[in-house]
Amino acid sequence: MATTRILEGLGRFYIGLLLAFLYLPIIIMALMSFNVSPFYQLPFEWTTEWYASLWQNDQLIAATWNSVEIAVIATVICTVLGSAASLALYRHEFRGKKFLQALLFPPIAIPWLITGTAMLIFFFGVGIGRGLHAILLGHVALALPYVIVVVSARLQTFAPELEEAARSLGANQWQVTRRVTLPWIMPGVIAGGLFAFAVSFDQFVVSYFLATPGQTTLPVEIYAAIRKGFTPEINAVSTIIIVVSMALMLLTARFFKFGGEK
Amino acid sequence: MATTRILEGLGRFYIGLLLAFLYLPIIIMALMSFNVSPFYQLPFEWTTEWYASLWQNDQLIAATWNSVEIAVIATVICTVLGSAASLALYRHEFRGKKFLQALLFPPIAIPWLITGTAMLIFFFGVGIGRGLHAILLGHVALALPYVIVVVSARLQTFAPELEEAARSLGANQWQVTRRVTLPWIMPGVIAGGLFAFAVSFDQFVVSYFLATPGQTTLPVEIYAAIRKGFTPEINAVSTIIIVVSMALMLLTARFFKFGGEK
Amino acid sequence: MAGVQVSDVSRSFGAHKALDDVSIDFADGGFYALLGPSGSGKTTLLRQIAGFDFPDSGRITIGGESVERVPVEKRRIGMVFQNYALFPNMSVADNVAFGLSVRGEAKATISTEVQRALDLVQLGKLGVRRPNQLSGGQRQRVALARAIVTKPRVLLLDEPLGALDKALRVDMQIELKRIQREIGITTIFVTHDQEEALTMSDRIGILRDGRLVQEGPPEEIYDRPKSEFAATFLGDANIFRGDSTGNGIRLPDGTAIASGVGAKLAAGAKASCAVRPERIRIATDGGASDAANSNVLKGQVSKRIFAGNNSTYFVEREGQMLKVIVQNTGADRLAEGQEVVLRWSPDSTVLIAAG
Amino acid sequence: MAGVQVSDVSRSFGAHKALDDVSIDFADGGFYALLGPSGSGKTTLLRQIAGFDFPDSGRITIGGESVERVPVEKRRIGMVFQNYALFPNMSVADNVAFGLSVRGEAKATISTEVQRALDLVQLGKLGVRRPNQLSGGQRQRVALARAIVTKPRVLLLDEPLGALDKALRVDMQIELKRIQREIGITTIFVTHDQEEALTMSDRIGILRDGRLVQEGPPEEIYDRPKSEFAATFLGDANIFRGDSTGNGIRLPDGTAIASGVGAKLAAGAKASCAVRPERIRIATDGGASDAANSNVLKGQVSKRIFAGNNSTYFVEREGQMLKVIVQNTGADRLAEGQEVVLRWSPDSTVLIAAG
Repeated sequence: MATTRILEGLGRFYIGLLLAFLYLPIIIMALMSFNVSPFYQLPFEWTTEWYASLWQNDQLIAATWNSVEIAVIATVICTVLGSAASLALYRHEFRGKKFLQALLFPPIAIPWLITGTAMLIFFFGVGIGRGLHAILLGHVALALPYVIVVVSARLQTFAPELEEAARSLGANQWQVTRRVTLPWIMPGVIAGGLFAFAVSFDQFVVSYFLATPGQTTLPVEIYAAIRKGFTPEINAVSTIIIVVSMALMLLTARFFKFGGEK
Repeated sequence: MATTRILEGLGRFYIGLLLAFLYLPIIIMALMSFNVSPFYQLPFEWTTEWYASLWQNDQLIAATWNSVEIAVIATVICTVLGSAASLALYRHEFRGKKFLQALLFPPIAIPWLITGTAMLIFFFGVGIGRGLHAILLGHVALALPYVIVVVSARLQTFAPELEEAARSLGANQWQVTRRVTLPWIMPGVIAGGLFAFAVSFDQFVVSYFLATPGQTTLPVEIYAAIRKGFTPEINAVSTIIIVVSMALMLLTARFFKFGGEK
Repeated sequence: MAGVQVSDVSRSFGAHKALDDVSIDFADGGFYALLGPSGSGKTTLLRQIAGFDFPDSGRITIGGESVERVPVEKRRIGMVFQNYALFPNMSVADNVAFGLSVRGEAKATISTEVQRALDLVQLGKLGVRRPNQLSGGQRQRVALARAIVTKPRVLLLDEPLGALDKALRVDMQIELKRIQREIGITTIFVTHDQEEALTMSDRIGILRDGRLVQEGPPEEIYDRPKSEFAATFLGDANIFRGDSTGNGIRLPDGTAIASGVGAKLAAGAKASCAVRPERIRIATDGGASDAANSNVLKGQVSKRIFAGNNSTYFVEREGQMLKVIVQNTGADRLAEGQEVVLRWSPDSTVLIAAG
Repeated sequence: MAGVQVSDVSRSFGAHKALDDVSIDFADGGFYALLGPSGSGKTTLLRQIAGFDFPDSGRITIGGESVERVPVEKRRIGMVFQNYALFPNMSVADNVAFGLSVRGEAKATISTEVQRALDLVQLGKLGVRRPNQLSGGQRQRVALARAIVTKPRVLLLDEPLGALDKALRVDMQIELKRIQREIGITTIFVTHDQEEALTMSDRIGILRDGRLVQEGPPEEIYDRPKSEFAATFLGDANIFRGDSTGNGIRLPDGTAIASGVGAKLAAGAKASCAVRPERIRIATDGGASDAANSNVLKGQVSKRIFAGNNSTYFVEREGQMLKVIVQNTGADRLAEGQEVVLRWSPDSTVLIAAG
């Protein structure tokens, strides 16, 4: 009917408006990274020179490698520790379990600025100090709760009869875990891992607090560059990070969705 | 059996270890905010003087008020716009809907550092400039996708027959929405609102880029204070923020859980 | 209260013909069952009558008035959903009051009417409860009270008993029938359960692949099915296939089966005979003939299944497995492997055109 | 293959006695149904036998050997779950192979055995499919093949047909019975569906509130129930309550009902008589007496429900509603409101102690 069609049109227009609001700054930044003028001057003239000049920036490349390395290691550690924790919480009943479980998630809510400050003080106090090792430790602490949330959510959809069925067929605890439970939670583990990677790779505040001059990560390096003055290289590297982040997000969503079907 | 009990003990020990890892820095920071020595010296002597001195810090109090004000306004705007968007996506079918829907979430994945930079450039370009109004606009853009995610998740659990039943009883579209659909999604709306509040109130990077000297928020002010040198006041204000954040988190979780029961 | 007429209604979803030229007349005050397997179009038809969806072609009238393009909320119908669809945020009484409240009735009227409806479904004292505090059967009653309190012109029920377990379902069948009788509302009931359709309705419409296969009172359809599908979907039947002899068929092996009911078919046409298992008499005596039960076949008991009030004998005869139902009256039971004679009357044998 | 003995088993969950001193002997190769309403303890008993849970007291043996503290994975049982519990990440063949694979059988042996099991359940060609590509009935067959391929000592089935719709359920009942016969495995089947229990099992154990109410072959329990609960839960029964006369009861209004089966009770004790509805003959003639059917009551037809192969008459007599089931043989039907005489034999009347 006509009314329905009008409402649908309004709905589409409204969603479009919201998207414009969300995306405009990002799109302009991406466009400007391909513009010849370093001062955002129009008319727009296509160039890739700012991307090319990124390759000359050794400091930026070193920081990128640090970021990737830390993110990969943090992802592996978080995935293993987090999946094990989720399984332990799913399978065992012990006194105070609910309480311990509830305590795992509030760290997500604490602003990274505060967490970073607290870590700096703590690492300083126990002698861990600053540097890449401290950044890694910090990232693991930040990302771990996310992995546990995602894997636990996946475990919620697991039918306990599957483990019972496997046991009735003669499988011991280890065989049940490896052949029935782990395959089921794998999409959650992968999604959790991608999450952990994103949290680590994108992390600025905590890294900033724990970095030392020679040992920084990409976001810290970008921040340092911005402080020196906006250059089109910043737009270029930001655009690359945006593309990578959005790709990670879409991958995560795909695995989460995959987790949805039974 | 004995094996089971051993496994349970191990599980509890392991979860305890993880929790210690996550909470130690925070707990030490909180403890130090009640310690007499401004240099983290032991033995621990109880005092509340650092909290008291916060009350003398007019700049900090002004920034806190700014933060609260922006967070409240951003929450209201995000809740209304986000719930409307979720409902529009749930109820109407239109061409390209899946695509528009998918586009709503990637902004969550972009590092705030990049988003902040992009907003700064964009706001500068279109004449919005910097200041509290720019911070507010930025926070709305950051928090909106979260509200849509949470409210949409809640709508997924809504049984469309409820709307059909209401219509069969003679209710028009507005009556259906107000009396059947909105009450159902309310826990999601509240959880989404709390989420938006937390994103805004805790936001540092984007606020930092958009703040001007007189017009800052609490995290920006804390950061400025840290740069001047660690003082126990920072521990005190951080502890307050940690408590508020964790309380918000627990509230959100409660509403989310409430959403779980049918 | 009003009758419902469905005339030549078709509805396709993409390439799938959900309803294919269906016409059916639901008279005022009757209790109708729409019976069919899943995908037969019975729920689609109900939703057309409710107004949740509109036909591609054809016409629906309620109380004589065409409802083309009239949306659900203006059709004055009552509907009970398969999952009850009770509003979880409202009390039982507020659920029932909803329909009166949205049309702006006075508070006093509403509370009187709600109480009357709750009394009718025997839940008079549960008005303050929440739906999630009720049992399945109670929810079903609340859904019914909510649907009838607005005095709709027609009551539509979409497998309302499907979610209940068996014992409760039988109780609710009786209860639902009582309430329908009491308020005299035209009722259309969708089900895939043939027993439910048989025991509850005044008339049954059998649907298959979007088409109306047969329509009539339960006993008429049961006793005179017009197709093999109707014969086997509503109740159980032994089907014999052969060539029509005009008043029966001849099986491929030459045996003649006489029929006294069903279609009139020219001799020689392909045809079937359907015989209900309870109409066949089973005996061990070879000789004794019986004028009324002139159809006779010999066979061997292959299996007997005891089902409480009756037993089903599976009798093998020339490779065909025939079913015979015998009421358990305490008489001797036949053993498996025994040679038996089956006899039944031409009046119990329905001639059906092949197809 | 082995029998299962359950001796004096009790199990409480908090204050709730799920099993209360249950003893039952499942002989080797038999097909047993554990029948009861929900909460009767039937699934708890099955899980005790499987080893998912252990009794508080009492003893369970499988094949004569006590399984106290033996965990599930060492009991060599096969189990079919209500929701089938197929492993979604494995193909059908891998599901079936799982039990052989975890005990380290050779690949060649596994593939032969898996194919044999799939052939047995008539899914020989579907080994490469995923469980989510199968219909409900096919999943049920895969679950069965998976449970029997390891040659377990006993097969446990937890309402395996509950998720299937009615027509498919009847097919699977026959199929399941065939397979059980073919491999001759001791089978224990939990169900709340009395029809399923009646038609499938060699013996039935009826449970109620954690206690075993009666145990025996289906026809024996049906014909000689020992309690009102057994009489009404397994099949339908008319229950008369009064004072025992030694070989029957006297109703409060003085009418005597003679009984030829059931308990021996001292005259004067409170007692009931149970009569199956299909054992009662209903007629309109007042006079004609019948020596065999010496119990006679007069009443009035209050309602007739047509159910296809039979009709149920509800006959009112002194405030009590009696049920009579009459097979639909094409004879004349009685009208509602008609005065009728009910006659039945003392041999169809089971005397039951009150309680």
